[in-house]
Amino acid sequence: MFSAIMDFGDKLGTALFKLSYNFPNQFYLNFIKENRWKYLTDGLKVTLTVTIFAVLIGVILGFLVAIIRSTHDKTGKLTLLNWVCTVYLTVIRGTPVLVQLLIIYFVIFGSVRVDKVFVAVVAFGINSGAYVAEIIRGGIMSIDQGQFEAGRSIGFNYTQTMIYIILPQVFKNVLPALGNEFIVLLKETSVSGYIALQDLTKGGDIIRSQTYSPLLPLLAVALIYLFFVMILSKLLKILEGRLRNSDH
Amino acid sequence: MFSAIMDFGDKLGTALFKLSYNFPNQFYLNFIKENRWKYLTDGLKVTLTVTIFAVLIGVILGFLVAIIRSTHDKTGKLTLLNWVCTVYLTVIRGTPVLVQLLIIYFVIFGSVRVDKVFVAVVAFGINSGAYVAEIIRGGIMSIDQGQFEAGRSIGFNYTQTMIYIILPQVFKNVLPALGNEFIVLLKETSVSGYIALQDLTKGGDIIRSQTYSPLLPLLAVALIYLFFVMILSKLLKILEGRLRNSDH
Amino acid sequence: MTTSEEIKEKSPLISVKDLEKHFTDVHALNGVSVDIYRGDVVFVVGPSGSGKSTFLRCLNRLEEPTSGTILFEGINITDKKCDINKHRQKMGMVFQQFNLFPHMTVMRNLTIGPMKLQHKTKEEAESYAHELLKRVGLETRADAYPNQLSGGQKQRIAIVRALCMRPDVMLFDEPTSALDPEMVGEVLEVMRDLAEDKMTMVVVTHEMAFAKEIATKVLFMAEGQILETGEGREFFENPKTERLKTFLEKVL
Amino acid sequence: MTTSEEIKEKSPLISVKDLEKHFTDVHALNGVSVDIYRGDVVFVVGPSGSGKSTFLRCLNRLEEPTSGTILFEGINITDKKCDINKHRQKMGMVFQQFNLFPHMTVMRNLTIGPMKLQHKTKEEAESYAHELLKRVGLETRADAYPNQLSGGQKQRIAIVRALCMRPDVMLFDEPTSALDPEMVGEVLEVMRDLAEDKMTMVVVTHEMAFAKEIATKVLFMAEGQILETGEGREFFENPKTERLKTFLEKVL
Amino acid sequence: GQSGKTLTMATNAEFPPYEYHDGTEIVGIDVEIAQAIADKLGRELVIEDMAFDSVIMAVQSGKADIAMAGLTITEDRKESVNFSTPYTTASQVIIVKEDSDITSPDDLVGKRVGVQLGTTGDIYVDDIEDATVERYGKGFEAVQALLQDKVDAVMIDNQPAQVFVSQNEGIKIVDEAFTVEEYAAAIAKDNTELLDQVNDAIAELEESGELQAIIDKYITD
Ligand SMILES: Nc1ncnc2c1ncn2[C@@H]1O[C@H](COP(=O)(O)OP(=O)(O)OP(=O)(O)O)[C@@H](O)[C@H]1O
Ligand SMILES: Nc1ncnc2c1ncn2[C@@H]1O[C@H](COP(=O)(O)OP(=O)(O)OP(=O)(O)O)[C@@H](O)[C@H]1O
Ligand SMILES: [Mg+2]
Ligand SMILES: [Mg+2]
Repeated sequence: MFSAIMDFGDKLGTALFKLSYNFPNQFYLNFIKENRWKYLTDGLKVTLTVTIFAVLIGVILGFLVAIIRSTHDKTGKLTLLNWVCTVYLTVIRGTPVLVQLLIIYFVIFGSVRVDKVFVAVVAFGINSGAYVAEIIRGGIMSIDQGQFEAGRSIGFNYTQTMIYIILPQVFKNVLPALGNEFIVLLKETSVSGYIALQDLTKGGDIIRSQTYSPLLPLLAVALIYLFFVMILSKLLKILEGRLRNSDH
Repeated sequence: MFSAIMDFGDKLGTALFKLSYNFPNQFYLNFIKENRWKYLTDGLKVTLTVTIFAVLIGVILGFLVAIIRSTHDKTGKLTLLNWVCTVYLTVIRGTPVLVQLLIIYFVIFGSVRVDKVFVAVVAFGINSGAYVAEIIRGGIMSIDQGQFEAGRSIGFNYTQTMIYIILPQVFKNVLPALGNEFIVLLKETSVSGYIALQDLTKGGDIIRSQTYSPLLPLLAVALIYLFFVMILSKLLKILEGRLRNSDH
Repeated sequence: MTTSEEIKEKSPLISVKDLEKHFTDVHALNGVSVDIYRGDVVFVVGPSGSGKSTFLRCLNRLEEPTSGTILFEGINITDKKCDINKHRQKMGMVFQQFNLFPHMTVMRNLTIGPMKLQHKTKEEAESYAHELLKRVGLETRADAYPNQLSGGQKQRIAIVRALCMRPDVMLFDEPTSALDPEMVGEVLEVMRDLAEDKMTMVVVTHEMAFAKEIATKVLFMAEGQILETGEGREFFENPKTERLKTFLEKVL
Repeated sequence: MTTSEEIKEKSPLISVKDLEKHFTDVHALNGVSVDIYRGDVVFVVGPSGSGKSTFLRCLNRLEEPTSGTILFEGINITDKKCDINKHRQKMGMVFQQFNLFPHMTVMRNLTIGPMKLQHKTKEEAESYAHELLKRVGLETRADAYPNQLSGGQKQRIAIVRALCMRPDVMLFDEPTSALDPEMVGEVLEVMRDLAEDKMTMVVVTHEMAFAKEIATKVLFMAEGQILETGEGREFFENPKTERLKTFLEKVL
Repeated sequence: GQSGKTLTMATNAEFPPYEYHDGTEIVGIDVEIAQAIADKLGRELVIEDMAFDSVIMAVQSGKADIAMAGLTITEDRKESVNFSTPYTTASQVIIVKEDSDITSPDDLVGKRVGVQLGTTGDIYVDDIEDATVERYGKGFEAVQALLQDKVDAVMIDNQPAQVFVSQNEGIKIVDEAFTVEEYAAAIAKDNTELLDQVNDAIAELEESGELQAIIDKYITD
């Protein structure tokens, strides 16, 4: 194992040398020939579609769960619903998303022919919902208790206080975290190749399986993810700055 | 797609009925026959090994990176190292761990024959390091600036203040987050089947490939993950409680 | 014979009997009884942790009393069946930390209650809010957001927010202790105004000089009980219990 | 002829000249010059935001001055080449928020500086710490952690922590404004003691009565400048500038 | 290490009867042939199990000495590695549900076809007009998808298809074979020494009848 590491710089050097030498050929083989680049663009479309819809489901589900749980915490009501939510959170946050994806594909939608994009959206949406719920619950708890008391002291009931006073502030506070959830999901969907969905990562796999050269397809896939993550992070920073500077 | 959903409850019902009816047979087939349960226990060993060592690497790497970055932020020194760290964080946090795993296996260790457990430990360790670094950096930033000033006002220099005053407090504060990182990694390593490492998820896959029944192997895998995540969460809660109640 | 108006005048606005409040491991209120009449300016003083805030917060059930009764305008509001939200509209509350709604303009802070709860039109609510803003000298800040205001301005807005609901009593919990010393005066000024207008007020404070000046009644609390009651100036100049004497020596 | 001792007596301990501090968009100090002599008890007063804290924090370069010089014991400590860590040991600092180290016992808070920086043995450091703890009446709390102390106790420990380094001057930044009113007295008591012991002190505070009582010199700051300087009682009773008069009216 | 004491074989052990997990061991036709070759070379056989689409890369990059994974000789693959003399023939066949209306390769037009990523089946189906290809990482998952009606047909090598059909009710192999092809071992381009040794060994095994015996042991028509 350790001699392997010693060896490794050496071999990496050789590999990089070979690459620079071969680069035009390799580039042609992996991307141009037989329009192989299409695997990447098609895959990217799938990846983005799955991510966008999964985030949507995740946010809706997350808000519902968070509101149920906070209401239970504050008022002691909704015991049954709260219990269901707790089980949901425990199971989803306690198992790998890959295993969830496989179960949803092979077991839940076992003998139904259903669009795989739909399966992935459902799986990642349900998964994301559990994490979003905790983000939003954190957001609700981080609102100063004084805000709640001020609302109640005017005469608003629990629901009115939530709707007029608490949730608008929560939403503003968690917006960056929700943006971040989008980034997390974008990366997480890379495992959807497991259910033979041709997402971006799988697109690279297909090219690899045809050209038998791992470097360029993997690098291209990595760069595309990196590009989108960096763009999104940038947008998120701008958003956060705006939110911080706004007076309300 | 929608008729599929309508259909779905129906089919699920049938499936569950079949299962309950068949359960002893299915159980025998998937776990007892030919000692198939061994795939799960062997896989679990691999999963735990990879997770433990990856977390170790992640924590060490994360501490280094966080200290370099905070030092740069506070003193303006270490510009080059800080730049390296920034690139590391951007790339690792900007690409899926699956893609990183594949690149490390096929490209970085491309022509070296090396133990796959080692490859997985390196890949997940490097990945985890980037996230741990941000946890610890957050921990350093969350220490009241007054602590830093108190240290400096006594006459400690930057390094002494870090060592005697800041880091001990950071470590205590981030311990729960590090525990959580362990849980995250435990789940994340489920993709290591991609490099044909026989981890827990792959163990379930092998059983499935022999019995063609997806339900029980997947369920068993999910339950094992869930079990460990719940145990770890429980321990973490106890730890957090202790830390909160301790006076220092 | 007394007319019903006279009875109303003479019966207390708030009547607290045997109020108890237990927190998990603290006995915060240990049998508090007191009557507050219309036009009273009641100051509650006492050492830290003596239960002053808890007492005040029980009055509008922001804190749920463990036992005891509170009659407000003749109605037992500790009864679980009464709709406390209705009564809270008549009991304005001002907090130490202001608790303005940061995501709304000043005007929205002032009008959301009257509009959503008392079904005032926007015009009605805004014109009354404007009137009150003028009284506290902040008529130009209607479109500002809370973060754009100084502490003293925030607290004056918080007082106006409570007044916009046209309450019958105003509860203050250390309204000036989160303020920079230079801003305390402007808030006390507004409170003095209110007292002169015969608004019923219950004020928890450490500002002894102010209490001495405008209180009609002072309650001294210690360890969850009211140890001594007095009439304004008299209370400070002739403390009867040893406990109150020591306390006054420390804080004056 | 004057002996070197006498020169030392007469030359200022701290001599500040033309101190300027710019933050990104605030001109916090706008040419401050002042001499502080051994045994001086200097109080710095002024409205919020006038630069009092900035001035104090520049004295030990917790805040880096933009320009100007500070001579401390004759050495120019604004010189980038001087080892500021050495000089800071001689300048004890006490913060509004105490800033005790929460992960250490009181005793460890007091001894870590002397042991790590002045290479005292554990015994030496602890025995001196014990002596000082006794002086502030906290000798029984040596093994407590900061969270187990009240605010007033914390601040007294913070003062002792600074004293343990045997400083030549003590800097205080509003040492009592984070305290409950009942605890202010015990901290002022300790500071009064120090002043009687002829410790050189620079104190930023809003406690005017206290300043009046023990200050040998008072600086009135506004908008980053020292507008008026006076000798203790005199300063408060005969303010010369209009500015100071208005200020004193507001806060007294 | 080409000259080591070991002979490392890259394979994808989810392809019965050529290679598959049996208990804690990996067994199958390829495994036994490789064992026989290793015995002849005096080296110890080490099996590296990996995704099918990785086995050629493993040989190319030196991670393995030899790849035996039901590997069909194709022109594309020949550009990346050398192949030994073929040791058996196989054909791509189509597996369908028993009630399926697909009776020949021509009927696959416009259908949904499951394959294993990177197999020759994958390559052929890609050429069928309008057919939707679903590329699974493992052959058995494609079959599982067929059982669950997620795909209309699976194209896969003949022998594994036989195994899959024998293990599952309700599916059958369409009579008409799609193609005929040859399996061989893949060896790195620059390792001609090993290539010669392996070719010699295969020739000896064929001559002695050992090769046929191994195949017969797993495939009984
Ligand atoms: N939510 C709570 N849970 C538990 N204990 C509480 C709670 N609120 C108050 N207490 C305790 O009840 C007692 C009375 O508290 P309260 O806040 O009423 O005192 P106070 O007189 O207002 O003090 P201060 O002058 O410091 O505001 C204290 O011992 C306090 O710690
Ligand atoms: N780190 C900083 N960055 C930017 N501006 C600062 C910083 N510290 C202080 N200032 C600004 O410098 C000015 C002087 O601040 P300083 O804290 O010295 O005032 P002060 O007199 O101590 O006020 P207070 O009585 O409120 O403590 C203020 O306008 C303040 O906003
Ligand atoms: Mg209180
Ligand atoms: Mg200050």
